[in-house]
Amino acid sequence: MRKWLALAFLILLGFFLAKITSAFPFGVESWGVSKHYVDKGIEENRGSNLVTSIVVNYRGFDTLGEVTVLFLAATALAFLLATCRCRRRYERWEASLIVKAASETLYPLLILFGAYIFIHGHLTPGGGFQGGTVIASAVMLMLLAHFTFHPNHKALSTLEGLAGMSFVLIGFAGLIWGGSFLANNIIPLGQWNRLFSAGVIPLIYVAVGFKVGFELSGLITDMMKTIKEE
Amino acid sequence: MVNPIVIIGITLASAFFIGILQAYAKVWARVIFILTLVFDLLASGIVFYGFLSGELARPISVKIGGFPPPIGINLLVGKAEAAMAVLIFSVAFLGAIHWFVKGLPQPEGKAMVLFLLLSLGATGITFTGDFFNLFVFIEITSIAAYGLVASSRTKGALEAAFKYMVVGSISSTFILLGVVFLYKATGSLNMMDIAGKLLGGISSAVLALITLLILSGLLVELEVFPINGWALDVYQGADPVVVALLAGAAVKAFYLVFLKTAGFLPLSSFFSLALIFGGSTYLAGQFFAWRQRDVRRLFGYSSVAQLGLLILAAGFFLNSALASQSRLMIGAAIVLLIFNHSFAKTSLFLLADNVKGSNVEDWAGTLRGNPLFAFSFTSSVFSIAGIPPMAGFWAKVLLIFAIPRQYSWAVALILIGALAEVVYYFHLYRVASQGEGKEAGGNLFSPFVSSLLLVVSVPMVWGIFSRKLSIPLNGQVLLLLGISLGIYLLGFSRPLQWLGSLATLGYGIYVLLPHFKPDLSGFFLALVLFGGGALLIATYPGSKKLPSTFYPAYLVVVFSMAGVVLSSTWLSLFVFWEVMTWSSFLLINMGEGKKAAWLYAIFSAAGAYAMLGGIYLLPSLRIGVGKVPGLLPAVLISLAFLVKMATAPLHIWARDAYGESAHQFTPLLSGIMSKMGVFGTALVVVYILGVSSNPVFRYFLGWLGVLTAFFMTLLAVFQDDLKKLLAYSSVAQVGYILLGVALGTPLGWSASLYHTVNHFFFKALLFVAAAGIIYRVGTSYLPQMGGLIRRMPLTFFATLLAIISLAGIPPLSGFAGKWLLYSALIEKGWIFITVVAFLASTLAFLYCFKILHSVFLGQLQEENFNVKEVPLTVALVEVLLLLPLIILGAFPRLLLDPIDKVLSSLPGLSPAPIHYGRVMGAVTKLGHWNALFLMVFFAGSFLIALVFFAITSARIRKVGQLDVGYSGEVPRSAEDLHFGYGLYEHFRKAVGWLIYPLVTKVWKGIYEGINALAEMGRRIYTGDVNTYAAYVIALSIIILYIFSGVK
Amino acid sequence: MAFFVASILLILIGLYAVLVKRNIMKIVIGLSLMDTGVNVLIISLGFIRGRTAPIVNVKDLLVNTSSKVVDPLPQALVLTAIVIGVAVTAVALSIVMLMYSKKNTLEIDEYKELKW
Amino acid sequence: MILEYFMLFLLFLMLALAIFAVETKDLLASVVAAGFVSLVASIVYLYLQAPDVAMTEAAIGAGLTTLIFIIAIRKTERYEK
Repeated sequence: MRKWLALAFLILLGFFLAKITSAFPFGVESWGVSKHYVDKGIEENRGSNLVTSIVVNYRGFDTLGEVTVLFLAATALAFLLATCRCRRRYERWEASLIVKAASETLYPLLILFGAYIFIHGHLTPGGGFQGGTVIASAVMLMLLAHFTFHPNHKALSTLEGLAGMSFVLIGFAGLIWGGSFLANNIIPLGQWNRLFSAGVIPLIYVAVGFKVGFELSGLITDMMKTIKEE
Repeated sequence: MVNPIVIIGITLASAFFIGILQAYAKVWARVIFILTLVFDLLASGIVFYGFLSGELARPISVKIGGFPPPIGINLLVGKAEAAMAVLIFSVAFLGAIHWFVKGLPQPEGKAMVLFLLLSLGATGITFTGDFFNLFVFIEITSIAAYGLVASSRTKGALEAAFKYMVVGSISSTFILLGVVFLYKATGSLNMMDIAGKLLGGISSAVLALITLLILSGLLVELEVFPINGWALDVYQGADPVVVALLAGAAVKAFYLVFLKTAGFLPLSSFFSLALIFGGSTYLAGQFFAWRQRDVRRLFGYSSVAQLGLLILAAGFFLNSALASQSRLMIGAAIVLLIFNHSFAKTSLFLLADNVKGSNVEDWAGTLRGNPLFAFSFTSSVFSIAGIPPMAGFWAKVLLIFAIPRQYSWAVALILIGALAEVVYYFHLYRVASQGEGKEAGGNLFSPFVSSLLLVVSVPMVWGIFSRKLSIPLNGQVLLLLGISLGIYLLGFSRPLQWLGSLATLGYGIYVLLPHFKPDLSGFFLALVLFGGGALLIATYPGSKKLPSTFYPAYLVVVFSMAGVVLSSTWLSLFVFWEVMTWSSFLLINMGEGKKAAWLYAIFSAAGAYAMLGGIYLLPSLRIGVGKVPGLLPAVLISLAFLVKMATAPLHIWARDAYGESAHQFTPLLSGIMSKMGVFGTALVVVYILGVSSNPVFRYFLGWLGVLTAFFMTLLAVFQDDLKKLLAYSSVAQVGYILLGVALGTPLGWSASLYHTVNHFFFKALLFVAAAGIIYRVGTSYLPQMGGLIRRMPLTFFATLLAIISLAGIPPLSGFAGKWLLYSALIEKGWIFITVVAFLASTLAFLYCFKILHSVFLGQLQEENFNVKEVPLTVALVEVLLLLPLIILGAFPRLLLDPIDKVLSSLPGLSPAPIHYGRVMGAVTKLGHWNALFLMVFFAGSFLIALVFFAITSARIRKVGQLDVGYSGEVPRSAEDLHFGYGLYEHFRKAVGWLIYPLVTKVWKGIYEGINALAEMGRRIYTGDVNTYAAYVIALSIIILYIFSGVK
Repeated sequence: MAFFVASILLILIGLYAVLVKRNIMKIVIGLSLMDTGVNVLIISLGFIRGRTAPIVNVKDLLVNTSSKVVDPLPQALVLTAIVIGVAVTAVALSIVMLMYSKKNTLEIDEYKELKW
Repeated sequence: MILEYFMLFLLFLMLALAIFAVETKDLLASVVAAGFVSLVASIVYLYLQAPDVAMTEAAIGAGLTTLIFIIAIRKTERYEK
């Protein structure tokens, strides 16, 4: 009964969603405001990756919000789990030597790779969020492989906070020297398709990358933390 | 000027900074937290002031990232947005203070970050000019809220957070999808840009669907019925500080966005959407709250209802078919509603945090001995219930009067909801103010400040809005009301308050002197001021027991009555009427029976809102201007007056309200306040109905009056409580007065006005005497009195004369009134009414005798042996009120002459056809009597008898009352030989069926019926996540189907 | 076209779990599936047939770019949406863990204290 | 052409995995299936010329989300009743 009712609701909802979607034919060109991003993006930002240009510059404020959301989630999670008497329900095995050795080898490489991704955010696919996640995956690997691995939580949150603040500070620098919050033109834009180009975009993405990386690492650590079985 | 982006940037930076600091220096984290909130508050205040002062004329658009919109994101901050930010940060600041005092949840750094980001998110929602950015800020707000709700240590918090999370995710998915579709359809995400593209209105069905998708997402956040179960759970389950921030600030930000979205995406069906969802949410919230035992959930229902009202108002506000003047008024109403509700709810939720236990019963006694608590609670409740002078009153009035006539059902809906609101809020009030004084928590700073804001804003709000509706409120009366409130400052000493009140009243008489003119207002004004003054003198005894709010409230009642009679427009009459009602409510609430005050509140509110509805229907607000079509306005307006007169079947509040109110106040209530109903009915008959037209309605009123007189007399006969007996008697007498007014003939009016004054004299005298007696004896239960004639001869004498006057026996003043009334009845030819009236007067003798017999005659009870005569002030007032009874008895012309002048000032009436012969007799067509002769005759007889007794008393042997040896029996102990108990039992057997409490049962049945419906209705909130989610889906389907026009 | 249908179906499947499943973890999984569906839908809306990704890393793309790449804006929006989705999921899961630690069950029938 | 059929297959796979994720009683399997849905989605993003999103979806949607789900399941229950 419940199922059928739910299905009926969903079919109706689906009908309306399809009705709206069908107004926009698939794969057909229809430019809105993003025509400007595409045609003027290189000229205005010098970043090859247009998505990055949008994410960090044209709609940089969204990204600041996005970083805030992630920060918020990590904070909320730590806040909630601080009082959680959550116990691990399943037995945890010691990882094998191979896994341990491999993870130790991969750990710095993964961090380096993450850094590479967000440093090249304005040139290649990927950016702060992806790079940050890769960094977090390195930490996760260590956490899984080693019982004794405990990232310094205080340091993580400090670095993460500093990264977040530097994002805001770059924004304010834009407000002071560039005329508007998060303005891109406060340092030379440089040349297209070069590492040192695209104004503050790489700086912001580095900040975002570190922030996301530390944040997610902290988040995973918080979640894996357990209260000893009494 | 502060750039709004700075507010957001600084708040974000300090949120990150607190994240670091918490690990190193907790104290500094706290400092940064508070400093940030203060900074935000100041900064948004500066922006708002910029708009107020005119420095900023247009909304400021702040570009971000260096590109102008629509390329980049912008903030769009206008007056409304700036005001909203001020509101958000004020509520956040108050909440934060409360949190600090109460103790932050641990780890506190995280809590502060979430709190800061929640207020930041709400501000972002308000400021942003971009739809996708809006989505981001909605998510920030939501996630912070989920976290804070879940972290609450209260019961059910987790569950509430989970439901909130599920429903909130669905809602934001709708918004996200809608925004992306909007981008595809319009090629832009910027609000202004899109609005510009859609300037001509939405024509395509797809765009309508997209708009509705966004709106239904927002409606979830706006807690629309029936998808607000999650919100109620959150209100009930979460930490009150978080709830205050959500209900007081975040939801209001969502409302602003809702308003903006609907404004930028002009949907033709928005009006009906807002009306349907606003209206149903409003009514459902107000009525479902009736059965709610959990106070926080009750506040939740109230919040939901207020949001419904706001949505309803949004529909009218955005309806371009309305006159711009009305839309401005509705805009003002929306602003007031938001301001009012935010601070009142903040205060109430934070107060709830101070009460141990969550049920209504746990609030018992919290108002006692906690002046701060009582102040915050009372002012917040008054604000939300829209009682003048609070801002909520103006919100309601502006909204109602801006709604065009063809939507008068919406007005009815608003008023019915407002009445339902009074029922449950004052139930809580009743519980909180009764019982043993209870220690409530001391964390009262924030609730106090937020309710103080409500109170402090009153003069400003009145200054702005009473002009907007052009209500000329009598300035002198307002001044006097202000002074009256000032009497509270003398609260350290009751005698001083008493003297101060007397002085204020004297000053009031002096100030209002020019208004004592021979017209209806002047007539009643004299009654109010002189009567009120005389009764004030008698309030002195027992004043130690009086709360320090007694005298201010008393004076407010008196002066608001002056305001009522001096009003030149119906609306200002309504304002003063409400002030009078609610200040008298406070006074009644000071007595023993709290249920009485509650009933009084409900009936008065019902009457008042009916009156407001009637005024809304009038073509002109000025009294006596404009032809009034139809009977409805007259009926609605007179309902308020009939309630105040306690005319059957609206009388059930009266017995306990009179019987259990503070003894010092009852004389005023019965002697003068009930006459305000007479005044109002007179206004209705003269100015709305027309004296000579609408005979059927007046005939109906006549029956109401006479039946009230009959049944109340009967009830008085069987009443064993002195004050309640007098209460019934009072209501019965006012029934006669109503009958006279209903007659609509000069003679009838003459009788009524005469009786109005005369009834004041003797009934006030009786109640004052009763207060004195009760003060001495300590009970108002008749069977416990008796024989008091020996202890209180003066009071006995006064009571005797009052009762003779009441019974209408010559030679005292009562006879003239009765004689005039019967003459008028016979002249008019209302035969059946006359018969019933005769019957009722005859019955009245029974209770008159009962008073004398049970109180003064017979055996003195043992415990009353040491009783003394009533206190001096009471005795003074007794004498003061006694004299007119005698003087008027001898010279009725002293009163009838001014009444003639009053009558000739009224349209459609002329002086009564009474001739005064050579002596002081009065002659009508039906006969005549000579008052002076009667008085001399009776007084002579009395004196002769007195002299006779004086001479013979020397030979009388006096024995103690237990000495009954001469009757042949020797009592062994003090036997009760006094038949105060069950005096008319045999009589009850004959006519007892007539006083079967039918009316009470009917009202109770209605109350319980509504309760049962509410109980049934609120079962839709099953508490089940699946169900809540299904409601959301179902409702969005309905919205998409009905309002888009897509088939 | 198939992308639209599939993504809408994915949204509906996720919602189905939210509406019908009695296990709170399952409901969170449903929400996460719904998010994925929404993201696929948004990306499909921005797609233009025969175009390349909006990364201008060859000279050829520098001129007349808008006739050569797909719409980058929906992609930017989805980037944000994905991160927001994981944030919500993280908070939701911590709530679920807390709930479980209190009552030792994931059945929503046990979480109906607040009602009416 | 083959690519388009492959895409169709992927979409079907995605839906089938989603249905499996919703219907299975084993929450761990359900979470893994949901992770695979994200993974398939990221391949779809690649086809739709959205490499950035594909990377993000793979890293965050398929990786991180699945990981935190698994941690959460480890601390609660594995099987739905």
